[in-house]
Amino acid sequence: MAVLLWLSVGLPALAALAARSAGSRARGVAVGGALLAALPPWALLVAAAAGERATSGVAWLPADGLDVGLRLDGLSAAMSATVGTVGAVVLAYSAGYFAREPRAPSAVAGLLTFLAAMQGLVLADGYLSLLVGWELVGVLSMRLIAFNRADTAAPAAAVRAFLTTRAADVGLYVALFALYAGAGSVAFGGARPDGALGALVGLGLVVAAMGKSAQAPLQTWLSGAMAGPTPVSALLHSATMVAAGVYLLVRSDGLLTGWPMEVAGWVGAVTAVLGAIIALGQDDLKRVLAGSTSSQLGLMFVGAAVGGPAVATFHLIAHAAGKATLFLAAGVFQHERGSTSLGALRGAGRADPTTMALWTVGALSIAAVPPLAAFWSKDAIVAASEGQAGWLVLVLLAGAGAAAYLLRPTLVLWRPGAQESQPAPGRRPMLLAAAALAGASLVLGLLAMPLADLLDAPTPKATPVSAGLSVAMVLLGAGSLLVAKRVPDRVAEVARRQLLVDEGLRAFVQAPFFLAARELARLDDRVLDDGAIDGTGRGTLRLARISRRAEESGVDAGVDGLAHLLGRGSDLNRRVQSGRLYEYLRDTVFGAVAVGLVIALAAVL
Amino acid sequence: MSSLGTALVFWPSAAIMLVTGLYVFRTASMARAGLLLLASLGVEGLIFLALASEFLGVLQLLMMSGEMVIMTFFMVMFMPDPGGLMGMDMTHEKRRSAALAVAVAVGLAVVAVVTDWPAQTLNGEAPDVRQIGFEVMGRSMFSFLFAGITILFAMVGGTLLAKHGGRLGLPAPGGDR
Amino acid sequence: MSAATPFAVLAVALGGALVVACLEQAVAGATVSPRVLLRRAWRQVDQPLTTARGHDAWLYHLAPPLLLLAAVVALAMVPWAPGFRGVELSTGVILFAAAIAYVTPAVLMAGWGGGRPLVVLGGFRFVALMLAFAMPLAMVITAVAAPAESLRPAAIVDVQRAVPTALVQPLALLLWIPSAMTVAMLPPFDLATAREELGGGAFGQYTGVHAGMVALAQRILVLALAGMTAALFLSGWHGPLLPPAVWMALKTLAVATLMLWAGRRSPRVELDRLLSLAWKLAIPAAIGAIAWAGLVTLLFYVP
Amino acid sequence: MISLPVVLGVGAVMFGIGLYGVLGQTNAIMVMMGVELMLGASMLNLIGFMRYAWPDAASGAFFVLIVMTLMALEAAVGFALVISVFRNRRTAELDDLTDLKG
Repeated sequence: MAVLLWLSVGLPALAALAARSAGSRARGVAVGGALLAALPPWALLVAAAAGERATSGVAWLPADGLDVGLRLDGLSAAMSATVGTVGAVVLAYSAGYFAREPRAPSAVAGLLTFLAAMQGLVLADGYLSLLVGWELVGVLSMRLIAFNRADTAAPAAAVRAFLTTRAADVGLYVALFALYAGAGSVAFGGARPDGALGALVGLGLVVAAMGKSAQAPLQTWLSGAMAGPTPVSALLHSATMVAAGVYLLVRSDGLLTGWPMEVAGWVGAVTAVLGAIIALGQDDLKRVLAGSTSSQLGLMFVGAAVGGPAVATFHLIAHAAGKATLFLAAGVFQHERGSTSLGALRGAGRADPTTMALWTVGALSIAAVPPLAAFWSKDAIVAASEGQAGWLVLVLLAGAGAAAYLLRPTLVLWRPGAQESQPAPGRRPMLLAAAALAGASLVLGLLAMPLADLLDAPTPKATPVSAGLSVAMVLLGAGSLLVAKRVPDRVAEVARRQLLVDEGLRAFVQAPFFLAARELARLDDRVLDDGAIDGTGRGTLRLARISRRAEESGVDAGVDGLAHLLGRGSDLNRRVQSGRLYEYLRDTVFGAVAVGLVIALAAVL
Repeated sequence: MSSLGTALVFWPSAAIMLVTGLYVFRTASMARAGLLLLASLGVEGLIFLALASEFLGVLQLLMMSGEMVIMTFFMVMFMPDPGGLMGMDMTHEKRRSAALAVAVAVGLAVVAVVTDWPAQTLNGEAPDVRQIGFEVMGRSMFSFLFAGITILFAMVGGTLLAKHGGRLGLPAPGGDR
Repeated sequence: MSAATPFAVLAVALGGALVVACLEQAVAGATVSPRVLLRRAWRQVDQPLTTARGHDAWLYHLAPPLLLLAAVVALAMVPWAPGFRGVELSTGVILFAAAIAYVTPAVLMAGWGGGRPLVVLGGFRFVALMLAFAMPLAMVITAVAAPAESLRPAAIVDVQRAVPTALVQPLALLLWIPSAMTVAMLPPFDLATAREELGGGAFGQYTGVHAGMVALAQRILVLALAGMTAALFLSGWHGPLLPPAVWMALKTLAVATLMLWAGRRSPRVELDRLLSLAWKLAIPAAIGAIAWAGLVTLLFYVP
Repeated sequence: MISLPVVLGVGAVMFGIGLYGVLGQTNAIMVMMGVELMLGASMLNLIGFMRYAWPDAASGAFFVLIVMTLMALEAAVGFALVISVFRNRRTAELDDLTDLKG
């Protein structure tokens, strides 16, 4: 079992090495490697389904109870299988996507390395190993986003993504330290220490999850990350990386019971609605999908908060399949039209009916149209959140929003456009991969029951009321879009500019920070530079001048005076030695008298 | 000697001693100065006889006669005007040295009077020859030996220095061989 | 030491001086007549005093009395008889030497006071002689006093009851005689004061009372030295038959005549040969005599 | 009649005279005579102590002996020096002999 664990993490890494050094045949090697790497996770899944539980690790600091290793349980097996499968499909897709790309080997190798890191994250045993995976994923995502060297915005977007996630990761570190300080160990399943440490652990984990899953107000980096190539967006920013945050919440369910989960839930609910609004306002196909991802992840946060691990994971997997399909289809359109902006893609679907069909399946799934997979998972979330009136409203609104923002691009794609789309090279593997995922999103609805007992958690149940409500919301959303024809300008403008989050951040965080900096600088200039430093400088100079003058008049005069004195003194002294004997004798007498006096005094006293 | 006898001897001889001592430095003629000094120290020998030890007094008389004669002899040899006929003034800074001398004398006298000396009356005879002999040969033999050897060195040194041509037997510069 | 002793000493001094004068006449072969001597002496005293031409007149006038005083003091030390031991001092012998030592300054004062070059030279000559011979004199006295373990002349005489020092320490006697004769200004050692030498020698200038005092002093000196010789070397008043005083007188007269007679017989030795003889021969021999005396004392006299 | 301070007083005066001689005279030999007088004064003091303060201390007498030999010694060496100086410089006047000037 331990071998399977390490294989599932090791194989993608080895495949990456092979692909990187494969040169022209890199894409073929990568696809083979990815398919091969998908097998061990499935074996794990089968074993986990059979009730196998195992951990295999290395004691890193035994004395302090810190060890690094991998773990097999229901959740990790499920996640590992999902990541493995989606990874394999996306790699197959990228074989076609990067057909013309001269730096294909590095792209493919990057993807495979990312897969290995993701496997490591999901299979980690204990927060320390999770942290290792977590960090690797962050770094690799930055590298993959900035892959397209021609696009000047890519590096900036990559750095922004990286910094945002890093800032959030600090929460994870704080949580980790607090947990270790309080509980003395960083293994999973521990209880949350109470008091301040507990608060730190809770908040830290929630913040880290928000950062990684692009929840408001940290969601802007996700739209920026769309600058990366589409397979990257498909793999990272739909199924795996952004899902890590949800996985973290589900994994540390024990630690977050109580108010931290409430916070996560509210964050998720709010982000769901905001994400939907942002998606509605975007005029770039991939940014619409990014907004949608934020919204769907918000739903997963609510699912984790209310429904329990099974509900969240079920929706995660369903969303992964659906969103990946949409991204792959978008990639095809991107190749055909050379751009992903909606204006350029007008009528692209009509020109390429098969891709349009795949896009439609994905859209329907994500919009939660029965009987597709996402409908069941979203329905489970709606059912679970019936107890929370506030969350129920927001979830339903998000559902409506989802329907709206997916219908809008579909209509654009379907409307007859003036531009001509040239056939994309390597279409067949791309279409094959997209078809596979579309099939998966059709079938995944049945996953509810097995997933529940795999995770031995309460089963997500879909009540007729919740089903009715969600279908009503879908119709409401679609209908409102058709009716409104056009989103009001100001709302569109606001939405497009990411709900002014950037401006807000800039206003509330950046501005005061810079203001304080400017003030301090001025203070520094005026007080320190002019006052202290220049002042001391001027003072020292003045002192130097005074000392020089003192030197000239005082010390020199003193020294010369002393020399003169010494001269005169020695001259006097010389005269004492006059050579005249009687003077010596007289001095001797003086000496004797002095001695006598001393003795007399001594005797008297 | 009885205290009256002592006083009778002490006072006149002390007076003679001091006067002749003073005149030693005021006379012009060197021979007279030498003999005055002889008189002064000789009379001091008498005081010794009167005060305490017979032996020391006699010894003083004996020693001084020989020494002062030699002193006179040398003065005649080396003084520019031994006869004191040319009226040379052989002194310098008379006033200042006189003042200093008087000051020192007065100082010592004051000390002599002020300090309370252990006034042991004379119980026995002052140490006579036998006692001095035992003393010299007994407790103080070492210092006496030392004194003896020093005198020997002094004599040898003196003779060498005085020898014609000095220590190295060199012909004296300018002088006859 | 009775109150009469000083007068006795004076009597002995004057009487003795007369006897010595007579001895001189005898030795000189002239008829011995005290009356002639006294008359000559009186004539001598009558002469007027010559005033010194030198600058230090009072030295000139002071010399003869000092000489006389020295002679008398020396004489007072001589132990004539058990009854009359002269001035009894525990350090009598040393005082005797001290008195003898004061002859030197007296002669020097006489010479220097005299003023004339030859007289001054005579004085210096006497000083040289006296220095050379005073040393052996003092050393011999120490040697002689050693057996007696005392500086009292009477004690020295008693020590010689058995054997006179002359026999025990002959070298001491041999050194004593010339020194004594030099001190007494007897020929052949009277180079400084002889009439024939240096135009009258140190006393050349003296006439009248001075000359008389000088002559008296010389005779007393001879008497004192002869008496001390008898006391220290010839066991003083010890003698088989005759009473002690008689023995002492006989011995003293014998020694005096010996000294006077020896003077006439031997020629005067030249000064520097005499001096080198004294310094190079007499003084080392005197040191030897002391050593010998010490040895003898330890062997025979110390009980 | 005569007590220790009297003797010491006389000694002090004699010392003063000696000092006057030492300081006042220009000729080396006269200076030595001054020194002789001072030594004589010290002997007088010693004798005074022997008589009035420590009569049984024979070491006092011994000390006098030492001073006596010292006087002789000092004179002897002094004369030797004066002779050698005189032979070189034909003078014993201290005022001329100032070669060791500083």
